[in-house]
Amino acid sequence: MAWFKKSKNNIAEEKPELWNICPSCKAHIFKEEWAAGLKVCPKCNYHDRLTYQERIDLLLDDGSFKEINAEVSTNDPINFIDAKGSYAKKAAATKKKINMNEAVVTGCGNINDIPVVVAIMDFRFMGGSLGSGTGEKILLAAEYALRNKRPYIIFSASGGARMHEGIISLMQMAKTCAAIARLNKAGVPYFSVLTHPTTGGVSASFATIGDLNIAEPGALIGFAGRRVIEETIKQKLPADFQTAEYLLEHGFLDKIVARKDMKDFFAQLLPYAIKSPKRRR
Amino acid sequence: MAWFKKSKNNIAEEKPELWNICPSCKAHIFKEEWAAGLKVCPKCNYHDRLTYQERIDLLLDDGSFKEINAEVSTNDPINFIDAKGSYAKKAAATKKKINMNEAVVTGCGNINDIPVVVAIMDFRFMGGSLGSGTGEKILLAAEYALRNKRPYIIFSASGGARMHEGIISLMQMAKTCAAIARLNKAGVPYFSVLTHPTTGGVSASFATIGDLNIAEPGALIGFAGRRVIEETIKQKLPADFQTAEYLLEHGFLDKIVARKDMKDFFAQLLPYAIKSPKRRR
Amino acid sequence: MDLDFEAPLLDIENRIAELEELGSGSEIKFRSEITELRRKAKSISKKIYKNLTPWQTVQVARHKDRPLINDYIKNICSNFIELHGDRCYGDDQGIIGGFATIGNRQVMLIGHQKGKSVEENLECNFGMANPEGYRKALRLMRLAERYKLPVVSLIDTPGAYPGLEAEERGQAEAIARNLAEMSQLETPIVIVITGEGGSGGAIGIGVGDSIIMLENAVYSVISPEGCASILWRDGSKAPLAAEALKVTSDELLKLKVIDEIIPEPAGGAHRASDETMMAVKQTIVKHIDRLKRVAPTKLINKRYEKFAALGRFGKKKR
Amino acid sequence: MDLDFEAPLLDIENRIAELEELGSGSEIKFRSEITELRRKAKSISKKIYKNLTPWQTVQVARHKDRPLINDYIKNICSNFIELHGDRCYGDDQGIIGGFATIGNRQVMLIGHQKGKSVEENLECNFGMANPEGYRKALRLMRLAERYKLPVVSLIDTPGAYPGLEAEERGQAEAIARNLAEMSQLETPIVIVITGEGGSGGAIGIGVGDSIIMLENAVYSVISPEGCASILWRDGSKAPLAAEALKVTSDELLKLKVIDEIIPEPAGGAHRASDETMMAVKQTIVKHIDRLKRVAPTKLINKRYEKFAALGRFGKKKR
Ligand SMILES: [Zn+2]
Ligand SMILES: [Zn+2]
Repeated sequence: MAWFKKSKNNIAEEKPELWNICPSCKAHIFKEEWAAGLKVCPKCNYHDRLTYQERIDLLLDDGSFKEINAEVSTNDPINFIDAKGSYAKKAAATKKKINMNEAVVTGCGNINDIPVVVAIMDFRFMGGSLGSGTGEKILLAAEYALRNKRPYIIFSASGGARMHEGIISLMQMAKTCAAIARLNKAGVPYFSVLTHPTTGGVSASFATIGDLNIAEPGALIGFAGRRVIEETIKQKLPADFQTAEYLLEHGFLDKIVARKDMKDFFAQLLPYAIKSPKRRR
Repeated sequence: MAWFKKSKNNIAEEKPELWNICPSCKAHIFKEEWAAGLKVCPKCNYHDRLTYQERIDLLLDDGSFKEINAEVSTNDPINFIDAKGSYAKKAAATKKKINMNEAVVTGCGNINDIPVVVAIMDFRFMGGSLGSGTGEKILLAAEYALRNKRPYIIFSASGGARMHEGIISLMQMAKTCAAIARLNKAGVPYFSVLTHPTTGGVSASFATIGDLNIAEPGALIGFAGRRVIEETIKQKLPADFQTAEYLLEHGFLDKIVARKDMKDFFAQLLPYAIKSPKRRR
Repeated sequence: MDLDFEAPLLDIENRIAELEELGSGSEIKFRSEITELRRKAKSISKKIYKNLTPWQTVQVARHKDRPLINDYIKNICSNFIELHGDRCYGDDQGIIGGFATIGNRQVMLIGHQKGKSVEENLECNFGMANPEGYRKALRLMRLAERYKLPVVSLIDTPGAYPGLEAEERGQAEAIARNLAEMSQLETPIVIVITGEGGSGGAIGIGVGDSIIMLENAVYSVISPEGCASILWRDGSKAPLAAEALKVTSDELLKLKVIDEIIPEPAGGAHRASDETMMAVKQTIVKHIDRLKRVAPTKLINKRYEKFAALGRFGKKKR
Repeated sequence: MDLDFEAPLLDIENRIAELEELGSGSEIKFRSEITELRRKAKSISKKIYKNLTPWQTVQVARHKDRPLINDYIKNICSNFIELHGDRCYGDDQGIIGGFATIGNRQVMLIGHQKGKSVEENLECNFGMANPEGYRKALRLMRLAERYKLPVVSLIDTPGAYPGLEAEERGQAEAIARNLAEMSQLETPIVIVITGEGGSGGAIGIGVGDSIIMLENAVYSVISPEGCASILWRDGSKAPLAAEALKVTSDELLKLKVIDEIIPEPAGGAHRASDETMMAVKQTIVKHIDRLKRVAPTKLINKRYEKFAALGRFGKKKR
């Protein structure tokens, strides 16, 4: 085994373009296999981050996605400048690099012909941080779901608030939760899917108050950072701390659903949540 | 001290009619002092059981109490007979002895001129057990409070369900809670005061779902009996287990109020809960 | 765990099993003997089960082979989606629940889980739920209300767990809260007592519009053993207590605590799982269809009156 | 904990204290000198406090002598009845609450408790609440809604407690739930940021109709130290971060995150507790009286629009 691993590593070093290294267990997996496995490590079941486009492809019926509010973009409400320069420049560079306007993409689409509204966060955009544009898009999509009485599904992936927007970022927590509360009141279903990682201000707002809270296996989910907690309580945290499995055990998740089963899961779930002629005979 | 105690005991033995022995700390207290202290031990603060009449005298404005549904009495729905004989006979004897029809007395009265509806359990009546008559009176008083939009206060003192009435006793839990739920829905205040002891079926129904849960100091409050729990978990329970203080710490009580302060407490509380011309100017 | 009063029946069943094994492969061998034994078994089981004492019924209700919630989920539900957690402290396995489809009716199913294997027994605490279980059940019922799904609750528990931590986390409050909330839930609630209806632990998810009971299930304010040890000062007097407490379905129907009895095949549900579950399914469907036609406000008022009338004897001022 | 930028002021104050002690008993001695020093102190404090940097304001907001919730309860409330418990797990002292009467208005008061003495600090975790605190607050707010009492929430926390058990019991969920529920609470909610408005721990009881802030209070998405250590990779750059984050009341008013600033006497609230609290009282009363005239549905819609508008720049499709 050691020999095989070594040899595989050597091969990987020789032809790096062919190999992907699992961020969790460091196994070397053929890029083709990695992609075919939906970026889930065949060795350790690590669910690697997806781009919003990959998520849409996995979740929605082919060609059914229509983006809404694509033009909503970042703002720089406090003209923020840190050690590395201005937020405005950083945001502009990010937008250009990954061709997104904000850390979330919203729109409508179908899951097995059932219309839904989705908001899909993308960690590549400043760590999926909750900026004013992010919050605005999540709220606007909720309002769209409310008007059209369609189930709303948010896929979270976020390091938390976007501190470059200061207090305005904090306010997005209240803003998005207010939008969800309106759905609750109107009986419009809202499902939260927490993917790796969902922490800080996003965990403490829309991501944990789904009618159902779903998570991908192994996803890191928590309010405070591991380091901050360890410094505060002066002790080491258990290895499984803040994993999806840990949250399930502590009562905060309804279910852990593997990536490959996610669409089927929603196809099975949605009929319980929506009124249709076929429903309840 | 030992000498004094001994001598006091001797005196008590000589003139037992003058002394009361605290059920908790076994201190010998002059009966006069015991009564003047509202049956609260001056040594250990043990709040001894009160009769319904004593409770009414302490809580309500003089002469304001009017009993309702006094005629509701015990029933023997399952013709229960145990080792010691029939429930019917036992109930009849109890009624005669303490001149009560059931383990609770209900009615209306005033606290500092504020009209309230009260239900006051009396442990002397078969351990304050929840029989069908008990449940019926608690429900009827709740309906009276609902019709008249008056705050409802229940003083609990009960060992739990009255097993002599079998399943009908269990049903009183659901029945009384349904009555309380109606008050909740209508915004009519309901306050629960848990006195020593409040356990079993009464703790698991109306007694723990007050808008506020109040308790007297040291009151035993719990679902399962101490012995049953110790047998189940095979370990000794802490001394303060299931005390009012313990429940406060665990989030199930709003406040512990000493007997002597109870009326003043409600006089202070009630204006927050009722609409009156003076209210919120 | 054999039931001693079933001894004559078990003898015949064992003999049938023997003959079947001996004759395996051969179709004709012992055929008539087996047929005759089966006829006999049926007749004996009818006789035994017609005359069960209350204490014997308690034992049948507790039989380890009686269908449990997981059997119902497997056999009479489709598209079951288990939902976890109380959103506060944990996920209790003593009560489980989730979306389910029963005969094309979408429902929220909740119920006690006793477990079959020893590991399962331990994991779900033999169906003795903790406060988390009751709080999870309430969360799911509120979700059902929002999605306009009827609630189906299967009762089978020795009682709520009497543990130190259960008390600390408010066993009493959790049950009481459910009693209050279920009385006002704006969606039909169908209760089926399938095995043991153990006291507060049972009624904690037992308030509803239709209260149905399997023939050999029991429902009681206290276990016969507990009652005997208090009132007879002798736990072994449980058979006397079981009789005195009136814990059987026929008595409960008379007392109007339940609305309907689902008959069990002779020999009990533990001998005819599939047949029993099918009967339960049909009864649930019937009640759901009836209750769905009632307007929510009326439903809640009727539910209130139903429980208010329990233990009301004679005319009362209201 | 002296504030270094207050040094000139503290010198004078110390000198005044000395003279007062020396001259005690005698009315005339040092009188003119003390008067002169007082005049000087006033002028210097005005000067210092007019030009506080954001980082200095952070230090003022954290000053140990600033009025805390218990001071407000003692000084501007009557008939306070503290209510305990989340009805689920415990009673957190990092957030306290209860019925209170403020200027004849009956309210439900909630707020962070930091504590004065070391024992108090430890008991209430320096105002860093656990999930139980947020859940208790929600329970009290729902009670206020039922009794038609306005909610007054006093914010003063370094943040929600980052502990192992806090995570286990759902710190994130508890805060999120409050955000959602407060946005729909059918009673007026008045928020006053009296000291530190620390991130999620602050907004967890900070959604309301009127958001008011004491002049030298701060409100931020992250502590300046935390921000500096992440974005400057150096915690000692907190003064820079404090400036960049725009945490002071004047900036927050411009951003429309708050509706009103309550001015503090020169020298800060820690020098003029009574005066500050009286100003807070009057402002609370004013807002309650205004909000009570708004119909509940309108109130909730306006509250929604208020938060929806935060971080909305330019015209958006809706
Ligand atoms: Zn891996
Ligand atoms: Zn004593």
